[in-house]
Amino acid sequence: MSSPELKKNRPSLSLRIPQPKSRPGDTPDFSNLIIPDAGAAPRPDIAAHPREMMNLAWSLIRVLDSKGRAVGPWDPRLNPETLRRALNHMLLVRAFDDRMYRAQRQGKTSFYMKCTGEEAIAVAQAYALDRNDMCFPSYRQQGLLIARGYPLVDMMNQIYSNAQDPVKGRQLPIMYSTKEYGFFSISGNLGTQFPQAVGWAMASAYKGDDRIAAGWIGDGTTAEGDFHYACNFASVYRAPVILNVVNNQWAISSFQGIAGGEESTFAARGIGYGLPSLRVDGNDFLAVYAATAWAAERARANLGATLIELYSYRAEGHSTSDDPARYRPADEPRCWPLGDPIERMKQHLMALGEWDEARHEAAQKEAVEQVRAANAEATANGTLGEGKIPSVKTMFEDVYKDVPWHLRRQRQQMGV
Amino acid sequence: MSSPELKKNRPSLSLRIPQPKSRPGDTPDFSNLIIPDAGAAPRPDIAAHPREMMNLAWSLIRVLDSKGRAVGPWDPRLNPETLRRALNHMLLVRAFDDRMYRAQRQGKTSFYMKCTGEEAIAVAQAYALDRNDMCFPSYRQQGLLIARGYPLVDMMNQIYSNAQDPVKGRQLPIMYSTKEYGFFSISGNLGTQFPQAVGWAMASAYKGDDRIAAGWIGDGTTAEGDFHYACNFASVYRAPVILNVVNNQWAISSFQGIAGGEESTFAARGIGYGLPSLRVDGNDFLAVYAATAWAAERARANLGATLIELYSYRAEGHSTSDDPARYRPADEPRCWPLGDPIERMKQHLMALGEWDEARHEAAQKEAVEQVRAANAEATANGTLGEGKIPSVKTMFEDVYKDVPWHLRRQRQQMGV
Amino acid sequence: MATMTMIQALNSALDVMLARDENVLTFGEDAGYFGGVFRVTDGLQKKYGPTRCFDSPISEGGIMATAVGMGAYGLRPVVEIQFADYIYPGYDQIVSEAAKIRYRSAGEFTAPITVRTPYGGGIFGGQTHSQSPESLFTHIAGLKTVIPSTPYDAKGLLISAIEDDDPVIFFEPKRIYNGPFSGHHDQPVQPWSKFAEADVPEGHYTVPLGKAAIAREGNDVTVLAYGTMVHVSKAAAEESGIDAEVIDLRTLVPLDIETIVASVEKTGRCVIVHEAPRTSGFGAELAALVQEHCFFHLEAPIGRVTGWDTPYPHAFEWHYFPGPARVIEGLRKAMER
Amino acid sequence: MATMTMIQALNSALDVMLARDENVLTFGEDAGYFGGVFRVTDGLQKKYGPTRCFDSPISEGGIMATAVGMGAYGLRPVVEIQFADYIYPGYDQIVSEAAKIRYRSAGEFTAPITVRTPYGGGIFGGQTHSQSPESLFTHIAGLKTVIPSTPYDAKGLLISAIEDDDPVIFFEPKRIYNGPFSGHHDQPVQPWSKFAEADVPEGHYTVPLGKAAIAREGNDVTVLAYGTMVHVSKAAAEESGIDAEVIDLRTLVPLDIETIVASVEKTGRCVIVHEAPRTSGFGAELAALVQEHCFFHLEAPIGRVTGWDTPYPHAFEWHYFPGPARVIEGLRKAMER
Ligand SMILES: Cc1ncc(C[n+]2csc(CCOP(=O)(O)OP(=O)(O)O)c2C)c(N)n1
Ligand SMILES: Cc1ncc(C[n+]2csc(CCOP(=O)(O)OP(=O)(O)O)c2C)c(N)n1
Ligand SMILES: [Mg+2]
Ligand SMILES: [Mg+2]
Repeated sequence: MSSPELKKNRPSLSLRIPQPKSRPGDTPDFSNLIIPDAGAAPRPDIAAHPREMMNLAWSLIRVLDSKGRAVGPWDPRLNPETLRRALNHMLLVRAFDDRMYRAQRQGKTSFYMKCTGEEAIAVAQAYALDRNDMCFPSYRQQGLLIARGYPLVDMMNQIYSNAQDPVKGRQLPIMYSTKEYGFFSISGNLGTQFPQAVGWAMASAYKGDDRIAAGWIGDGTTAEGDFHYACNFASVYRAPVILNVVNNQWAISSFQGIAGGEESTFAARGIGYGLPSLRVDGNDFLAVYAATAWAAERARANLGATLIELYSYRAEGHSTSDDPARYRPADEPRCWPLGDPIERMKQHLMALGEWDEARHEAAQKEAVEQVRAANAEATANGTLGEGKIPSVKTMFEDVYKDVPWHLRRQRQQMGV
Repeated sequence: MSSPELKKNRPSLSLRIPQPKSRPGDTPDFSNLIIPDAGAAPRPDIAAHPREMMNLAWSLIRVLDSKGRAVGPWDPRLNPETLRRALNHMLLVRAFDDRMYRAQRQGKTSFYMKCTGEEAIAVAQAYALDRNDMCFPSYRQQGLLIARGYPLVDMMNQIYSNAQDPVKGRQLPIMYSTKEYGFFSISGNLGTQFPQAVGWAMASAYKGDDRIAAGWIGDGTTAEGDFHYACNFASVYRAPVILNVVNNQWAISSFQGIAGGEESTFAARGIGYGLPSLRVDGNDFLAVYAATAWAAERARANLGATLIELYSYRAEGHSTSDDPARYRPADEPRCWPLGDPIERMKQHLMALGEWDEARHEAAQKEAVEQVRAANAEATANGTLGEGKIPSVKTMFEDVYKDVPWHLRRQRQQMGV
Repeated sequence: MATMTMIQALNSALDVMLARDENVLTFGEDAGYFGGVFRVTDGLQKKYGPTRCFDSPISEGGIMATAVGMGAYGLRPVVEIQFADYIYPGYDQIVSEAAKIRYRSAGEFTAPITVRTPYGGGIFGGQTHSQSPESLFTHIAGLKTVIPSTPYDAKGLLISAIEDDDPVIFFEPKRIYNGPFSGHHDQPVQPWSKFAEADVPEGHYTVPLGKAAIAREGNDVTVLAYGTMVHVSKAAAEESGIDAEVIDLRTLVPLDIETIVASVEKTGRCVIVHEAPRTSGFGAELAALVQEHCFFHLEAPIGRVTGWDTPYPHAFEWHYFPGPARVIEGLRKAMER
Repeated sequence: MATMTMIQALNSALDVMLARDENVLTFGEDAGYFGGVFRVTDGLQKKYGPTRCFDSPISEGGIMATAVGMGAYGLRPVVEIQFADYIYPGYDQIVSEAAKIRYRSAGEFTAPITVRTPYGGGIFGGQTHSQSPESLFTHIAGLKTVIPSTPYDAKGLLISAIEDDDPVIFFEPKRIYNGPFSGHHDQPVQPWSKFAEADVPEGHYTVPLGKAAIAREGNDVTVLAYGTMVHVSKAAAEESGIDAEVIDLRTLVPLDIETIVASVEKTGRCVIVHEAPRTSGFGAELAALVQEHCFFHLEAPIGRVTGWDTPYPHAFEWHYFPGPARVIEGLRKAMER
């Protein structure tokens, strides 16, 4: 044997499997969480070089301080009217989630997924984007639709797979699709939408359009190749797109360490692609709004893509099929240090003197009432539970633009 | 429509397509290349936190200075005997490449790929690794085999797909495989080996073994999902693996900017995964050796994976099917500022007073002679060009461990 | 001997193999602490420790790639792909790597990997929790494809798959995890505990790969089926009064051609039943083989009762699923001439 | 009218479509400045500028994903996958996304994408430059699969594919890029310029998707083939003296079943020829359909002459490739009884 020698007597290797700080029965432990002060993160110029703002990937952009005051350079200075509207939208999202969760429990549909604790993310981002910008969401951005004013009853029709379902009963509940509202058809296959958002943005740039795109992906899903494709293509072609990682700490039963979240931040993943990478308090409406608006301006100025990690916490189960008490302490959500986004917005408005308990209660009621009314209308259109579904004939349509002979024959065989 | 308003009158977007500095007919331009001084990069402790050594991802670890002296903290202080052996190995690699290239031109086989200009990488890494460490190479690390003493004639038998071909004529030329020499079967599918190296390393750690793994991938191939899987799994499970990106500036006709190399370095890709990330002068044998040895020590100490970018230049065509003069200036290779690895090693040994022109010439001749002798032996075993190939019957073997009925029948149908 | 659901039987197979062979380990999304979304790996992390049963990143490509590396080292990884519908990001590593490594290294490196994945419809999972992609694997030389239809077979086949030195794609018919399914979705589901096939030895045993089973003997027509469709086909035979011989293929590749040919030569008629879309489904290969081998015994065209050539649509679960009515129609047609 | 090789014809199709429709753009690995490793996009970047024809990262997944996003925007991307053997990292985006987007969005979003990719053997490309993975796409509802066999068809079909509103996988038989190939590898290759099929209009024209062509009329036996195998089959017919009718399928999905059925009803015999491995190859679907539709006209089993169920081995190019000798053997067998 030639040169390279055997170098012996090493300690034996061992395999490390990451473990969360606490499991059912343990006391939730967030003591290792470093939460920078609100207002502390600097706000670079959108034209600054990404390497100059690298530290933002390990920091946390926060605007609302513990007293509900907006502080620091990222304060977007929204007027109270906008803030109130946004709070109402968040309340509406929560009311919607609650109602639909119950609908699933009542057997009216097969499945539902809440975004509890993450309402600020989608709602603030809808506010920061233009109405015509294109969204490539995951399944936890119902707030985008609600903030853009998509009819609740259409969302419910989809969830109930009824005769008015905009996607004709073909998709699992919550897999909305509406081109008119700039909301791309949600995929059951995790992550695929992320590089698609980049492709859409490339197309917009190719056409000299002025619309940008935004994509959303979960912390767990960053492990898919699609995450890498998105960052890489966005960087190479300087695509006008905002790439959002919603880090809600959990991916079904797996804590974010299984996705690599303990070794660095998800925002830091952007650095290697030369993307500006912001880490943002996802439960702080103002911080989310400000970071998104900054990234949008950058994209519109042909400066390319931004990666944003929205740091939050999935306060409820993954979906109606999940029981989180099996893998994390039941009271962990209550201990999450960054609080509840609705509470924080309420506190802020109250600190501004623009809100009070009575108005809050009224707003909540109004949200519940809106949802109730929409639900009455939607259930009148039928529910999957009752077997009231779209016409079976439509099952063979839209596979292709025109129905080919073999599908025509299969439809005949079905007798429809 | 609800709140989020239309924000109009933006400049129109445009799509950016990266372009290299020079194309055929242009004068090669490396003026934008920032080449740090040899010896300038600090050498952190292997146990230091990756964030503390982050700057190494944008720096360039160099040991050999312009006068051929070894300087700075990364000098591995190898003895002259080892240096001379290593130089001989590099000369052997180059002689081998030249001979096999000609063999393809003579029609003795269908295909060949050289590693000209990149010899220091594989040879130095073979020296820095233990003989039993496992390599998951791409197709440009023939230097690993040669430095580990794998018989040249076996390499040639593979290239000629002859009766002695260790892989029985089943693979394209240069797709070597030898378990005994710790060299994993090369895949024609780019990138797949990178996360496989991580899996192998995880297995070694799982078993409490003391062998580590190393994987190689090209700059262009970092765009595949496999690159992301490798970094992510290596980070999550702290796998004892060295992940090498060979940045030779080109991927067939595409310059490294098409892989995102202009927006940041490839080394910097590791930062987001929390991996120590070193950028190394790949044409500097000592720097490559030192960085690899550092990463190997880290892995052996159960501290996990390291990403190394080996900065180099593909001095010749991609393969025998390629003519680089069609997409880059013909004299670009000669203008590459980091020089030729063999020349630099020669200069170093001469600066040490351990080498001279006569010895160099003799060593070169000896390398050519070794290759010639091996080639005589290999061609005597047959070549694809002459149609002397392994027994056809073997074509149906090793698809499965045992030949199932349908393959037995197909073999009968072939009449073998 | 114990009474087990298919989930318990699969869990038991893993348990047995983890205990017997320290080269066996298992991982996948949510497969560690939680024990898998279908609970197949339940309790194994606790019993064997986190390095032998663990959670993986959501990366089917990374799961398959690291499994290939582990296989090359000498381990026998058993990986879980949470739903077969999500196997595609790992397809390259399966097709280009796991399937070809033995061949391209002339036997030096192998991929003794088992890929477990729940597949098939009948659970209102919509188009991304209902797919039956088996024929995308049967086309790939170097892979074995296995699909059980009972708890007994599930355990015995899974142990065989783990012990097998080649990569095995092991599709688990999730609709019958907890009990067989006649296809009559309006009737209550019977739990496995009421059936003899749920009597499963607690220790080690194998059901060989490459051997079909006769799930129902009959003389009129041969039905080729696997997974959930074995039960639907049996129900169809009973209900129609057509004396069908239902063959449970159990392994698609390598296929038990002898059992198939013997039956078709006896009955002279053949109907193939699967959930996957018809075009280029595994039924196509079966039809091609049956007519190649039994041409002069066939009295009627070979029929295919399958899923439609559309994605699996959420609301149309029972219109898509080839239930007993469609199977009976297929049997009748085969008997017509 | 000009004389074109298949490469020139494909290049001309792209040229015509880039000129006609600014929503058409094309990209892929080495497809921009260099014009593709097979030169199919040669000159297009120069003519139309770098945003309309450009190089992509080596990321078949990223290529397909961004193409899907562009399609959703309203563009008609034509992407090149350098070799069909490398399409698997993009398989998820093709199968789960491009193929299903129209359906799952009820027609709101579509994927009018053309995926061009060289496929097939005969060039000593070894196991990763020779594959014929068409049946992995024919199984997927929502995709169309097209394979030309002449320069004229290549251009006309590629224009149809680009204009088609559904995703089309367009396999280019690389062995016949520069001239047809009888399968006699020991005979000199004739360039396309010597053949009438190389007379190609310079402007816009289409060959419709879903229509087969009769490549050779005959009465004894029907041969179903596509791509390179059309030429091999024609040669086999001539050399064997068996009066075979060779049908060039051109589109696999949707299939021109009428032309197939009419021919088999006439000849009563059928042989299917493809390079892909036999098991679950597209020949299986063809055999299944032919026996379903023509059972009572068939006088002999439908034969399949195909690649073997192994990876494509470098040194055994001509043992793997189903050349004229094997096709003739298949024809003889079909005529035997
Ligand atoms: C490709 C793919 N793999 C696996 C799944 C199953 N699955 C659905 S959601 C989920 C967890 C996702 O976690 P994360 O990305 O963190 O998003 P979150 O649910 O927290 O919003 C998994 C594994 C899937 N839908 N697609
Ligand atoms: C998955 C896959 N896609 C494409 C190819 C075709 N291909 C072979 S080598 C190559 C370029 C690779 O460039 P790089 O990674 O920089 O490595 P280098 O050749 O420079 O060493 C390409 C595109 C392939 N072999 N596999
Ligand atoms: Mg999450
Ligand atoms: Mg390169």
